[in-house]
Order: sequence, then structure tokens, then C-alpha cells
Amino acid sequence: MALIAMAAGFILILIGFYGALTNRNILRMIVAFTVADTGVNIVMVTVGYLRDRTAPILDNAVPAADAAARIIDPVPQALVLTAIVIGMGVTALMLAFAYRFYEKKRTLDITKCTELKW
Amino acid sequence: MIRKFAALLLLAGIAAIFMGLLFTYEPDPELNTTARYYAERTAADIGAANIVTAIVVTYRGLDTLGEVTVLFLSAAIVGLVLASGRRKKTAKERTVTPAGELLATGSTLLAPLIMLLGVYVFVNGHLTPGGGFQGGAIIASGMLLLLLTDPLKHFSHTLIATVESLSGILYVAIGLLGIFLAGGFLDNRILPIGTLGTLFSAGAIPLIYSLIGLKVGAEFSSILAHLSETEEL
Amino acid sequence: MKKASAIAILFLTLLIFWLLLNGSLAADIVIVGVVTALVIAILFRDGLAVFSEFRATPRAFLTAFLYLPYFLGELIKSNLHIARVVLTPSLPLNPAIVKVRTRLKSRMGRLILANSITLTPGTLTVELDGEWLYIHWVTAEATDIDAATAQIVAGFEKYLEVMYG
Amino acid sequence: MTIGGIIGGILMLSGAAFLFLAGLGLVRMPDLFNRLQAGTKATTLGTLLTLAGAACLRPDWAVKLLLIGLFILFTNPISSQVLARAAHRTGTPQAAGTVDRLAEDREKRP
Amino acid sequence: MVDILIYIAAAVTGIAFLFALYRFLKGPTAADRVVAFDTMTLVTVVFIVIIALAEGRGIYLDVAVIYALLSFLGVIAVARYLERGL
Amino acid sequence: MSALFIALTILLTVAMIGAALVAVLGKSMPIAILSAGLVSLLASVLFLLLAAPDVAMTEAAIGSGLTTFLFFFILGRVRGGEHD
Repeated sequence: MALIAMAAGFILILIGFYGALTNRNILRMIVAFTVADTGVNIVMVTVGYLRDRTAPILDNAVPAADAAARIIDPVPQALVLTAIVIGMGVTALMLAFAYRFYEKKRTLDITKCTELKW
Repeated sequence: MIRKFAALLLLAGIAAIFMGLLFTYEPDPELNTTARYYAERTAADIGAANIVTAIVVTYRGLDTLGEVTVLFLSAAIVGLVLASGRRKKTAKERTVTPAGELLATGSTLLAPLIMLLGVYVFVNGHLTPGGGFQGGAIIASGMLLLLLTDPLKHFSHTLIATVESLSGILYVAIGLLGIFLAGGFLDNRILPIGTLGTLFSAGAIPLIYSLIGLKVGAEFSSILAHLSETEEL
Repeated sequence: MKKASAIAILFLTLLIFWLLLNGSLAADIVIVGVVTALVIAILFRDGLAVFSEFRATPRAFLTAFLYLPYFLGELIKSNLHIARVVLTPSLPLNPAIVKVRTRLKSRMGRLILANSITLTPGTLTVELDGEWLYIHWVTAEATDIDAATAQIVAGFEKYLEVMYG
Repeated sequence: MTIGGIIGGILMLSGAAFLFLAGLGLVRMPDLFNRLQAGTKATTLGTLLTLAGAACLRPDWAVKLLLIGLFILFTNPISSQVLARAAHRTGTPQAAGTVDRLAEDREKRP
Repeated sequence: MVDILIYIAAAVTGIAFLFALYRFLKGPTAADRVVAFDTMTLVTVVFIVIIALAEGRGIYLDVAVIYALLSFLGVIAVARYLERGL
Repeated sequence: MSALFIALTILLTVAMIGAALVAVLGKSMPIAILSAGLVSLLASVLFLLLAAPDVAMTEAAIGSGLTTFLFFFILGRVRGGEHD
């Protein structure tokens, strides 16, 4: 199961890269970026998964005494939690810049942005 | 055409690397040392049932402080970028299709419930899945429901900024209290740990996570408000 | 005075929601719930709750009690009806958007009426405009106002009129 | 093997059957509004039945499942109504032979 | 016995999910895809309940509450965008 | 129950890849955004299967919810420029 999920994550990263590299519409590129972002998160969570174990939350189903034998690795989860929140902040920033770009150029085509070319 | 070809070539290379990673991946049979430490010590040291919360708020509390700061910066920059244009016409003059009566009634009915759900998620962050970030996002979603009903609505930026900075200051203050009363910065043992599984347990974690939740909710709301107050181009 | 009662109703609804969410009556949960519900109720003092505009008479409570089984019965009956339509190979549809009239005046009553109509498959509220409702009907039997009103609205309205007016 | 388990299983199964019918309706219906009818309404009943079945299987979760059910009961009709309204306003094509009083009224009074 | 019933229920639900996915990938108009999206999220709530039953962990149900809420908001956002009310 | 989980994972993977392809290759912009939201939403069920309810909740609330809404706000502002 973990391998299938990991493959799904890798495929999502590839699809996201493909979209970001071949599209010229800036909003399209941001959408592709979020897809790749999701793929990365899936791969990271998969690395922490162990067979036949359950979520790292202690309750009646998982008493504290035998937690070490029953739960999966919580560290990647904490990492991904951060990654998702930061990813959303980055997306908001990119969208704000896309809006400014459109305000200046009246287009969303990234190839029309020529000032930085040399 | 050449562009597409180059992209495909690059992707093929990355795919080869990924295949290598995928086929040589061997899941660990046991928890590694760090994870074992967290799994064994959390219940006794921190008193939080949700080990991820214990890691996010206490063991790696400083990282979370940095994360909240990054989020604050991104909210501030979004506000700056969007506000720097000259204002041709105010948002009031935009023409929008008004929402139907059903959506208006439904959103006044549901918005308080969504807020309460957000508060539930972050107050119970140490017992159930969820916590400050998720709760904050849900609170911002409640704001969003109001915005969807009436896009010309203006939220009080002063209120949002006040909530945001007040909870931020309190968060850092509780972290500093940890230095004086307990083992270090953001130590949760400034309050009694209590019994595992009740609401008032895990020391200061519910308090810290509530403050994070309010701060994150205010930041997300400010991003949404800034975006909704831009004019149509 | 009216505002105070609105806040009180909202507060009670939120508190009940909170207790359901936590599924426990421990002292700490109730304390936190009271504080949160109070703050949110004051922030949203113009907000509605399910029981704002509810006529608090014994008859209204009885009707509310009877409304639920009636509604669930309608829900299952019309679901079976749609299931039969979907499973028939020839797909016997007769779609129409009909116009019906409601006598309900309160916002909450109209919301519940429209939601009930929407939830029963086969009928779907498309637009609410004053006292007129426009309803998409998969197997329309009548397209004039009075007949459609009698078919779709009358059943629910009978109950809701007592509850919300 | 308890009575609650059997009832819960049967309820879940019938809920799944309604979800299946909803999916079938989504594929078979000719235009958007009919799909909306089949797709979201039958799904609501299917979800509610599944939640009831789960509540029979695990009575200790009943309160939270009831809450999810209530939430769906309140939100789902609103969202499908808003969607239907938007689709009608943007002029989504309808199946042949649909009588449309709303469009007639809108023409009269723009 | 009950396990088998849950298996069958999950399989039937999975077929419903595939139907909705078909409509999402094919759907001629944007609104059709939104309907498919709505159906898929509700089916997913059922999946979450089934996962919670199979794992025997009630805390997973919290995620289902959030799900129900977000499917509602997502559909409303798209609908308001389509009718130019955003 | 392991077979059930594997079947669910495969189902979700197929749906996610389909939605991602629509997001990247599809013609209409709002559908691309909605598909990206769907990818996130399905990913969050995958997280639940991988025993990470915290991450599932975050992905559902932030990755799928707020990000999609931000996209729609911006898309509503730049109407007309979305086709090039």
C-alpha cells in the first residue's frame, strides 16, 4: 500500500512539473505547482508509514504503554503539517504577484514578461 | 516545440531517479530512535494524547514559531503587493451578482457554527486530530462564507490586526514564561500536566494552540480580505 | 430586548452544538463551551439560529416533532421514485421548471421549506424570489402554479406554517 | 454477531446501494439539472443511511455521526440550490422539452 | 459476517465513486463537473466512515466533519464564480 | 482489512492522476483549479489511509479549501485574461 501511495506521489510530482514547464499562462503554472506540492507531501507521509500500525494519537484504542509498538513515525507528519501551511502561504504570494502582473501587462502570458530577459 | 521536448527530457531524467528511489525503498520494520523517544516519552513528559501536536507545539516549538512568522510575513507581503497599486475605483463600485435569499439566510445560520467548529478543532488539538493551523483555516473559511455571500463586505482590518498581534504577543510571552517557570522556551509544564485525555491537560498546550489558532485564523482572514478588496481589472 | 433574546437563542444553539461535538458533559468542556459560545454569539449578534423566529408555543413543538418523521418518509419515498426512474432503461423523464407560491413569511421558515424541497429528490429549488419559488421537477405532473403548489409545497408548508409562520 | 451489527450492516449496504444509484443517475441523466437531482439528493440519503449503519455498529460514535448527518442535511441543499441558480443564470443547456417558467419570467422582467 | 457486509458496501460505494469520476473527467459543462465534485466529496465522507470502522478509531470522524464543510464551501465558491458574484 | 485499504488506495490513485491530468491539460481555467482542489481532497483521504489524520485535516482545510478559494478570488479579478 505504501508503495502504491508513493508511486502516486511521484506521478503527481511529474505531472505538476510537466504542467509548470509547458504552460505559459501564469495561473496555470501556479495550479501545476500546487499539484506537485501535494505529490511531495504524499511522498513524505509515505516515508513515515509502517505496516499494520495506526495513527500516533493515544486513546482507548492505543494506550500509552504500548504506543512504541503500535504507532507510526510521527516526525514526517509534523514536517508535512508545516509544509502544507507554508505551501499555502507561498501560493497566496504567487497569486498576489500574478494579479500585479496582470494589472501591469493586461495578460497572464509569462512570455510577455520581457524586462528580465537578457 | 523544442521547449516541450526539453521539458520531456528533463522529466524523463527525474522519472528515472524516482523509479530508482521507488524500487529500492525499504520501509523500516521498527520506529527509528527519534520516533521511539517521542512515542515513549510523550505521555509522561508532555501529557498530550496527540503525539504530532506534542512535536509541533513543544518538542519543535521553535520551528512552529518560525512557521507562524513566515505566514505572518506572507500575509503582510500579500497586503503590501495588492495595496501598492493606485486605487482607480473603490471596491464598492464593482458590480456583482447579489447572492440569493437562500444563500444569505443559510450563511448567517452556518457562519457561527463554522466558527465554533474551528474553535473546537484548535481547543482539542492535543486530544484529537487537528490543531491551531487547521482550526485557523476553518475560522477563515467561516469568514469566506460571509465573503461569498456578500463580496462587497468589509471586514474590520483593525479587529483582525488586533487579534493577530495580541495572540502573537501572548504566544511569545507564554514561551518566555517557560524559560522562567519550567525547562526552557515554549515548555508546556508551566501549567499542571493533568490526566491524559481530558481537556485541561498537557500543561499549556491547549492555550498555546488556541493562540496559534487565533493568530493563523486572523492571518488567513487578512489574506482573504486583501484579495477580495482588489478591484476587477 | 429583541437583540438580547436573539443572542440568547444563538448562544443556546451553539452550546448544544458544542456539547454534541465533544460528546461529553465534563466540567471543563462545559466551561470552555460557555465562554466560546458567548463570544461567538456576541460577535454574530445578527446571526440566525435554527430556532430564531420559531414560535415557542406547545403546538409548534409538537409540529416540529411530527415534521421530522414526515420529512424522512417523503425523503425515502421520493428516493425510491427516482431510483425507479434511473433504473428504467428508457429513462421516463418529463423535466420542467415550475413556479409555485409559498405563504411563509419568515426567513428561517422559507429556508427550511426550500431545503426540504431540495432534499426530496425529484424536486429542486432553483430560485427563490419573494413569495415565488422556481422548482425544477424531474417528472413534472402539472406546470400551472396552483396545481404544482398543491403537489410540492402544501405538504411541508402545513407543518412549517405552524412552526415559523 | 449481534442484532446491532446485522442492522448496521444492512443499513450500510442500502446506503451504498443509494450511492450507486446516484452515480448511475449522474452518468445516465441527460442534462445538468437532472444530474443535480440524481447526483446530490440520492447521495444525501445514501450518506445518511451509511452514517446510521455505522452508528448501529459502533454506538459510542453515534453522537458524532449524528452531527455529520445534521451538517450534511443543512449544507447540501444550500450548495446544490446555489449551483442550480448559477447554472440557470449562465444558460446551461437543458434537455429537450423542458418547460421553463423561470426563463419566461426573467424575459418579461429583466 | 459484518466485515463482509462492510466489504460489499465499500465495493458498491467504490463503483459510485467511479461513476462520479467518469462524469468529472467527461462532463460537458463546468457545472456538470461541479456536480460530480460534490458527489465525490460526499462519497468520500462515506469512505472516511468506512476507514474509521475498519481501523476502529473514532477520532478519524473529525476529518469527516471538516470534509462535509469544505465540500459545501467549494461548491458555493465555484457557483458564485460562475454567476459572476465573486 | 488490508485488502480493502489496498483497493481504496488504487482507486484514489487512479482518481488523483485523472484529476491532475485535467488540472494540467484541461482547457478551462476554473475546471483546472477545481481539479487541483480535487487532487488535494483525495490526497487527504490517502493521508487518512496512511494513518495520518492530522495531515489529512490540514490538507483538507488548507491545501484543498483555502488555496482553491484564493485561486477563485484572483480568477474572478482577471476575467478575460484567462484564455491566453
